[in-house]
Amino acid sequence: MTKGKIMTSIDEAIHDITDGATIIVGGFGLVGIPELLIQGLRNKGVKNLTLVSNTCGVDDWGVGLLISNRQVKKVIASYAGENKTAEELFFNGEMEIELSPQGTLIERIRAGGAGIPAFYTATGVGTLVAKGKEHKEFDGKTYILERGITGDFAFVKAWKADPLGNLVFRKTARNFNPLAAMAGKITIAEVEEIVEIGELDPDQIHTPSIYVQRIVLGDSSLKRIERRKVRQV
Amino acid sequence: MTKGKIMTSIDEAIHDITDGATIIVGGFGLVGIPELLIQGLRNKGVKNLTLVSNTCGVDDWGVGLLISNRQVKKVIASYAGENKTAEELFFNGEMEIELSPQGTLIERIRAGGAGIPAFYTATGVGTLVAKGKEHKEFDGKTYILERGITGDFAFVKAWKADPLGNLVFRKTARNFNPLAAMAGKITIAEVEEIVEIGELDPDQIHTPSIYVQRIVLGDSSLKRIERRKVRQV
Amino acid sequence: MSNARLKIVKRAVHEIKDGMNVNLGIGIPTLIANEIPSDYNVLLQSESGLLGIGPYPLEGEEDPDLINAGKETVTAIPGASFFDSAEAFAMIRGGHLDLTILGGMEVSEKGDLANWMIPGKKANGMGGAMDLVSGAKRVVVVMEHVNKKGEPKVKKECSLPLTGKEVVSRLITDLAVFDFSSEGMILKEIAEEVTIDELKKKTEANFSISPDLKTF
Amino acid sequence: MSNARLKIVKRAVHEIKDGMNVNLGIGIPTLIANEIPSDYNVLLQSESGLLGIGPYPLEGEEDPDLINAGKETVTAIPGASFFDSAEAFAMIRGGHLDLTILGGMEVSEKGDLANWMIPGKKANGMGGAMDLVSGAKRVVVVMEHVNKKGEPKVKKECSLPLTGKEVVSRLITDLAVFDFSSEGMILKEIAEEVTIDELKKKTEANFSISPDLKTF
Repeated sequence: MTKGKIMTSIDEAIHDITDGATIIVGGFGLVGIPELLIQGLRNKGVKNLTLVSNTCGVDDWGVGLLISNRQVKKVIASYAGENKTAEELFFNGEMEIELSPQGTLIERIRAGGAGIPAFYTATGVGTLVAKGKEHKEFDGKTYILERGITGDFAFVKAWKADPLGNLVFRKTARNFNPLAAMAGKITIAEVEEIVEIGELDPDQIHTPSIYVQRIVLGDSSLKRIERRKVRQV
Repeated sequence: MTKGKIMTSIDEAIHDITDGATIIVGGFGLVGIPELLIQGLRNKGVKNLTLVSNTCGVDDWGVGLLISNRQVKKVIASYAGENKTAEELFFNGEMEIELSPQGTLIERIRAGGAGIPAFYTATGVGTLVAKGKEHKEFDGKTYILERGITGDFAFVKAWKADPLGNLVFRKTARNFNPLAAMAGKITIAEVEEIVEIGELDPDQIHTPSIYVQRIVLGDSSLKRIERRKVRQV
Repeated sequence: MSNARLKIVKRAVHEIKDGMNVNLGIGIPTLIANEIPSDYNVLLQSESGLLGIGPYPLEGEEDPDLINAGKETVTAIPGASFFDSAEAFAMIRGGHLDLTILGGMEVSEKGDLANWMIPGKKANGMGGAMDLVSGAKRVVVVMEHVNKKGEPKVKKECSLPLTGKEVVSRLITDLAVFDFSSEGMILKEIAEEVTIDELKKKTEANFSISPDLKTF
Repeated sequence: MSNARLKIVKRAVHEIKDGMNVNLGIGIPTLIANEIPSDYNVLLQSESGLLGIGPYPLEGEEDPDLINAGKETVTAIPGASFFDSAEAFAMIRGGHLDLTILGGMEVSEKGDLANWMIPGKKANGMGGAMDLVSGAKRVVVVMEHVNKKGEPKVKKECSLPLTGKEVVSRLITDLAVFDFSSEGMILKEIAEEVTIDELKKKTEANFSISPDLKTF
């Protein structure tokens, strides 16, 4: 197989991440998270990270691993509810949490990736979220200005990739990942399977290769389930 | 087959379009245009339309049909170069053309569909496009404010649909279509093939059904080629 | 399910009409899904990137890549679609959802909603709730009329941080159904077993009574 | 192809490095594609929604759904991807293209570019050109040094409406290669057969001469 953007290990994929980096991480709760990249970063031990992530994960999984290990200075997230360590560090003043409504957060990430520095939204008008933000009326309705977000790195989790970096996601594991991929200066994709160039249908690629700088095979991920629910037959 | 959102004819699909309507039309040049819907609208004869379209088509095809037939009050487009009638009407003052850079135009359509009233972009700063628009600095760079666009109707052309309105596009015929679909209050899809509910892979749907209000089978489209180029063996 | 919750769920399901695209919030709203008439074509949307949520999976058929907004394992119905989060919220923010039904902690007489934060108690976060209340065509809130201490949750002003200002179209509690408009809060329906006096005692907010008041 | 155009194309192809994602404008830039070394992994992007443009199709294999930004029938190489126009321009505006090579009508000594409009003559339109010049990491303009009347197209100020202000990184003509920076316009390379005096006569813009001036 062509080597293309394929890295030989997680360590190689994250070798140049240093203290103070901003990292945008894909995932929704524990679904579609780049779990091996997160673990690699935990082992690497770099500190003072700013994470942009939908949630804070849980105490011992997802980005929660980095938070529990005191590697994180600030999290920009829409939800921190399932992680007690994150709450503790926040209330102790050891870690900053910037809460952004989920739709605003993902649009800020897309905007960053798409070269849009700021946009207006009605979400959050009249709430704590609007504090200190510019307000503007359009057609008689009030909106607030929200800023685009880019990252030094983006960690994404995909189902399939080719060596060029084209990505395909699976079901609701897609979530933040294609947008995170757009917004990282260096985007690293942890993928379940790498296929030959030309095997992916070009009409069915979710993330075009231009957004992806590195690929690493992550076929040993656990895919932990956060809330198992079943129905009776 | 479930009827779902399937209309029995082009005429039924466009029955409630009246004089003065704003219509967003998918397509890139003549590729991926909803040609039967456009012809239907030409035959219907409604007037004073505002069209939002990447180009003005050519004199006798695409949205050019509506322009030549004097049904159009205003076009918002990024390019009017292949249509002599459009140029004539513009220079005579019979039709207004608002030129918007292509990337700005499609982002304005997406913004309209996504509930974003306005966004900032660097595209057009220092040019005619920036005239009269709000300028703002972010991180030392100047941007201009551009407004979202919505339409009373959107005309889109898709390859496959199911009766719920899920759409799949083909190759570069995708272009403006998925965004136009988001921005129409009533979105009408002209499609080459209608398949049963459940036949489309849910991971591979380009336009989710929520954006589509009507579907009409258009398997008699001509797909005219604007610039046929071939290579020698 | 408590009787109060059951009453709310049974009433709230009537908000859902055939053909609608609907987002049901976490908690009581999620329970409404089971009550939707089986001959309705209703598509349930999830912020996790799914239009067309199906029932919970059978034991052993859970897919770790397939969840709802509450991160519970679910299934997808035929005709469902998956999409990324920017698309999920383009649908929400762009006004494409016919209806969202959300839980509440407090609702004010002006239609303000508080349902995401108790200051000093938990970090939590608003998730997609602020987007839903400002974007959906119609916002229905479902909650128990009073809290565990018996105190009113329908108030003159919310004491908790807001999720949205003047965003609630309709409030459904175990005791009453209220609508909100520029003219204020109107009692549209009252629970069979409740008197208006009793309702007023349990409601801090001021409300007028609809001339065609119904029971439920 | 004229000799002037051929000279421009042969020089301009050296701007393209292995591994790059590149957008080539309509006209002369499109001709550069044929000159890219075959062992390079270069992906050509098109505003029509394609990353990985291939050669023109064989006769009879034209696909009406597969075009480049100039609306010419093309093919897609293995590893290509198709996407919608918002994504095509997210790539462009978001700075993901390593390089764009565009044709020009006029370039000013500050790096302004005019290439989309002749007032009063045609309605035309800027298409994607304004997005490309403000978004791509590097903007190279290729054009003949003088117009058909022999008048300079490299000017102190553009007389035509701008496509972008201070956006050109490098200008390649049949006579010279110039770079643009805050210090002004610098002559980097000069065509073998041309003297500096001759070049100055054919150039309205002021430029300095690089200490390591090369010929091409």
